[in-house]
Amino acid sequence: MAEALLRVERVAKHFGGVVAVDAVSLEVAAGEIHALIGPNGAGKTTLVHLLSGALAPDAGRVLFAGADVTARALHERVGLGLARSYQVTSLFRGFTALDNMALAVQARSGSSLRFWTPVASERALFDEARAVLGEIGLAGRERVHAGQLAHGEQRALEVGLALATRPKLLLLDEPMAGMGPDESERLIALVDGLRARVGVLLIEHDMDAVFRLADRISVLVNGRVIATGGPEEIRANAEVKRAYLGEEQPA
Amino acid sequence: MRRTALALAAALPLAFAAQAADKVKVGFISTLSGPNAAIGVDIRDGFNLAVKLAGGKLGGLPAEVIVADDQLNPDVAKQNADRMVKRDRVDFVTGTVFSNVVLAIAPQVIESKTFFIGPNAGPAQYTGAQCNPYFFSSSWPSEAYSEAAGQYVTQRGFKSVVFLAPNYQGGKDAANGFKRYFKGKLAEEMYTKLGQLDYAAELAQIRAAKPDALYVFLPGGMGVNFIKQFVASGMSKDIQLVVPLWGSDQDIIRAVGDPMLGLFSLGHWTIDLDNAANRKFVAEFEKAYKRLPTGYAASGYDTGLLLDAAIRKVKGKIEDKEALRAAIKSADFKSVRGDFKFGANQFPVQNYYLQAITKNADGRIVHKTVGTVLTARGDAYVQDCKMK
Amino acid sequence: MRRWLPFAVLAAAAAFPLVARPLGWDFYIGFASRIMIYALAASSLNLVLGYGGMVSFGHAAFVGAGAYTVAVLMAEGVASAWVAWPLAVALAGALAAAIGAVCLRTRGVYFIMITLAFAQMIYYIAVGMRAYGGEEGLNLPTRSQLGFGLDLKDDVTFYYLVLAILAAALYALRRTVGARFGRVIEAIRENETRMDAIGFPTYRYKLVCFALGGALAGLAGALLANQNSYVNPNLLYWTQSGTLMIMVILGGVGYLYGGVLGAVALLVLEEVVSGYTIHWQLGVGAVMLAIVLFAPRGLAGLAQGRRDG
Amino acid sequence: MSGILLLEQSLNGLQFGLMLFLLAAGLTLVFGIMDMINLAHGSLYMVGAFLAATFVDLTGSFWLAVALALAGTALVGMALEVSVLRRLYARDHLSQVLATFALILVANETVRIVWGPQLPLAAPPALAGPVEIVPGLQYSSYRLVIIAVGLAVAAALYFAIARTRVGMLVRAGASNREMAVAMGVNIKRLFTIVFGCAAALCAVAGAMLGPILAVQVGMGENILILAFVVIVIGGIGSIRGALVGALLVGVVDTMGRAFLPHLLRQFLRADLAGALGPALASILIYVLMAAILFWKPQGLFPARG
Repeated sequence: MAEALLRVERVAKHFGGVVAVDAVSLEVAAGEIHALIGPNGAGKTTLVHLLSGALAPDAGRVLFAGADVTARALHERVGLGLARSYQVTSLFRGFTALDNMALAVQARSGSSLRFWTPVASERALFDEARAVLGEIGLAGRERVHAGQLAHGEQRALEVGLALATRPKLLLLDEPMAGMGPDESERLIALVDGLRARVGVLLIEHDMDAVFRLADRISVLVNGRVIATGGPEEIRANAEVKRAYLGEEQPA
Repeated sequence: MRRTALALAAALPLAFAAQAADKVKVGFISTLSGPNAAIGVDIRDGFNLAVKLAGGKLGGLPAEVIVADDQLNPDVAKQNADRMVKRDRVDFVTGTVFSNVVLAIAPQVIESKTFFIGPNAGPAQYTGAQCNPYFFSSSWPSEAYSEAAGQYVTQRGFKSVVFLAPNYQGGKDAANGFKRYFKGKLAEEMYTKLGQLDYAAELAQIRAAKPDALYVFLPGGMGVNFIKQFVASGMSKDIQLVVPLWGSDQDIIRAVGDPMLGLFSLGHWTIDLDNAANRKFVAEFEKAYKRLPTGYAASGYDTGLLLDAAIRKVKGKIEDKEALRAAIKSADFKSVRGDFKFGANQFPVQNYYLQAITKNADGRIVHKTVGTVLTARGDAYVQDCKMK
Repeated sequence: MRRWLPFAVLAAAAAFPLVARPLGWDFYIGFASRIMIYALAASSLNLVLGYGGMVSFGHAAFVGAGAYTVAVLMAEGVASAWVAWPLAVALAGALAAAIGAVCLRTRGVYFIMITLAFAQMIYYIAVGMRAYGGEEGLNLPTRSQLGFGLDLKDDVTFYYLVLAILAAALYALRRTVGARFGRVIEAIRENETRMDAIGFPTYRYKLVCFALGGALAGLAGALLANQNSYVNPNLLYWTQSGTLMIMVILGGVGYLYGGVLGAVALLVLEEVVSGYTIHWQLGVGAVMLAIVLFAPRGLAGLAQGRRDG
Repeated sequence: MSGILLLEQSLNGLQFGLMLFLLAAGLTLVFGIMDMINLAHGSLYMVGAFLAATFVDLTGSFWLAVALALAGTALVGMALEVSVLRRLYARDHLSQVLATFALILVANETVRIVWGPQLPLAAPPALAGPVEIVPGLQYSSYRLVIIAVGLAVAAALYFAIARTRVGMLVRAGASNREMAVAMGVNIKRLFTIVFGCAAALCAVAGAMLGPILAVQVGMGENILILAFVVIVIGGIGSIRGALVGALLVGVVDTMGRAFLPHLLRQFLRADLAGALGPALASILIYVLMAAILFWKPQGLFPARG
């Protein structure tokens, strides 16, 4: 395997006396889809916060594309190509779907300290925004306010916003939460289409999706990675079965 | 936006009334709300009494007095002055209590060639180089009361004195005046925020300084609170408190009561001054308002008398500003304070009395004239005034 | 707002002195200038509060900084508007940048209070400047000198200058909120976390917005000093910040003309009601309360809502 | 600097701080539990003082009047909560600011119409004079009583919040509103009760400070800002924070006014020091607040984790 795109070295985080993430080490290679699974409260979302820069770890390092980004802010990591989506949908609800997307495009296309030229006249922004909207299946919904989209569409836009920043690595925090089967299927196809282009760290409860998509899987239990390996390996891992899969067999 | 434009349009004609040539308009801007409202109310009542006794006229012309509350806020005062000068086109502006308000509005009033008559504060600036034909003070130059206090404290032989005033122009004028006549040692010179109400911290400092006497220059509500708190602190037995008349006047006596007894004050007027004008004023004031007049009321009343006399002298031709000015300056009336004339800077030249606060025959707390501290005193800056 | 309405209002405002002067309504020309200056100040706050979502309770400090710059320079003999006004804008902007840099570390109510704290500090500094009037304030011997044969002492000339500046400022604001920068600050107000997560350094943009608002407020302050020919610390007191905030909320938070509507409504309401009763604050308070309860989006929202529905 | 001076200034700071605490305690609860910015809090302080002055006039007893004012203000507060403020809980802070600012105007004018601009209110005659607390220090007995009342109310409040059922709900509500809802509390009634208590605390402060300061229209506004400073320093929603913040503000403000001019005189010319002293002393508490927020953006005792 090539040099890892994302390399997590023994990062830890505790809140008060509660250890949320306990010396987790992890690697995601470029173009790889790496799933992170584990029971509720295992520390998955906290780990995403640590990797994306929303929270600072108490210990350990995060390396991205060869550079130590542990001290870098959220927005700086996005600039380097490390983007995330949220488990709880976080959009610009008062903006249209197209404007949502255009904002994400704007973030990486030159300075936004421009005070005079109307955004509306910047065609390049909107062309690209439309393209991403098409990619996530929201073509034709451009003029709808994000707050008024259907739940599944909002989830797609949630992923789309991260995608529009043109990341090298996507951190997807339960992208399929609350989706119907058709919508899930579309999203699975979308993520599948990213393979080889974009690295993905996928957190998901839908085990069907995980085992279909993941190149490798890490299992997080009580803040610790107890196993990492290919899907078959994980399926066969006794410790994983005991700690996690035993209660929740994949469909 | 259209609706507000309509509201504006509706407001305009209402406000803009036709100008009558045969009456005199007085713009009365005063502090009529807040802790110092009593001062403005007394000046207003005194002034109105003079107008009322003259049959609602000033110098024979029907008088219209437009009253506005400055809320002790110079910005509000400024807008009121603007309205009175530009819209109502008043002939005189008076009523002001505090020197910061005077300093805010006087330039504009003067510039429009409207006479400004200060019935209370007369900032030192206007006594000297900045003196102006349109600026009169019918009260006293800002530093005079404190000069008298300095003189009295020196005469009494107090060696160590604490001075306390608000941190504003009037307070600084007071310090200048006091130091000009006080020959001893100023143990402590303290300034507080204008409008401060709790003097606990200052009282502790005074206790530590152990002075013989304390000269306190705090008008209105500030004075009320200070004296109450001073008495409660137990220092009144050891330290002689000296105040200006208006730091101890009826408004303060009403609020503080018996602890006022034994204080000494300095003033240009006392309720017991023995002249016909004053006897009439005190009697009429009490009859009209059911309370004893203060120095503020006396000043307001005198302002009314002054205008009445001046307008009568020019036979109602108030458009002739030069003649009117000369008539005001001659001060051809019987002032309640006795002898009264204007100096070259149009500020009063008058006596300042030492007053003791005592109970009178019917048991009321009043000021009693004890002696004259300064005689025919003008001010220190009159020679800087180049006006003729 | 319909497209032509701003132009109609502008035309009416331009025509006003032509009617008012012959009728001798000089007072109302000055009053209208005053309203427009407050409209400018409120609009500058609207940029920060309405578009940027930063509830600043210390905006009067920047208005005051601008006003004091003009007054102090004049006291020192510099009367040129070309020197004093840009300096007022620059100083107020720099002050806002410095204060904002600290305040923007906090959120929500803490931000409201820390901006208030800084404004109060500036207020007491103004009180402490005895050389420049201290508590008393400072009279301006004249209005700023503009050159070109224009005399700002003339109320009509001053009126037109204020009108031109307000119109230009509103136009610039319109461009700004429609440009990239405006998009960014509006989006930050909508969802700051997400802006961070798609790669915007939100702190920096908020700071720029805060400083811009401060600079514009400084311009309003420079005009206000000229309008009153007088400055005093009261300009910086927290109630002034409150009044500006009330104007913005009253007019409509985040509507381009919200600040203007609020300034007009509040000042006209005060002027009219105070003409009828000394208890005018009761009437003004009741109207404000009614607006909060029944027109939550302010006057601009009310006007727009009616057309939409 | 003598020990007596220091003692006296400390007492002054304590007295001021405790009165601020009474205002801040109610404000921080209303803020913490209902997430409501109530600028009209100072108006309740004013109403309390006016009611006290009126009842002294009617009953002739200062302490009876304070008790009546307390009850009356609590009723006024609850009426206000039920009629207006309740509608604002769900609204954003800006609407609350505008509405409660409007309430200040309405309250000021209503009081002015009912009572006039000010009322006399004197301390009970027995407390008008000084007592000697240490040799050489005569201290106003009334101020001592204020300190005692302040301490007693603070203790009672602590007990009420730490030990009673309502107190437990209040604590739960301040740290997490959803939790209070989940516990099945009748939130509406709880809010009304809390608001009534906050109003009563205002009345105690207003009635006790009335004789020292002045009972007048607009008395609530300036002290309101100080109360806000206190709760922000202390951490919104935290009673303990309010107490610490209030004492900090009281002592810093008093000490600043007392000693800063002297301190400056060591370094500066007398006239310059005299000019700068009061200005710097007035800034001191704001510097304190800015500094605290700089290091602890949630205040000293954040109620929400």
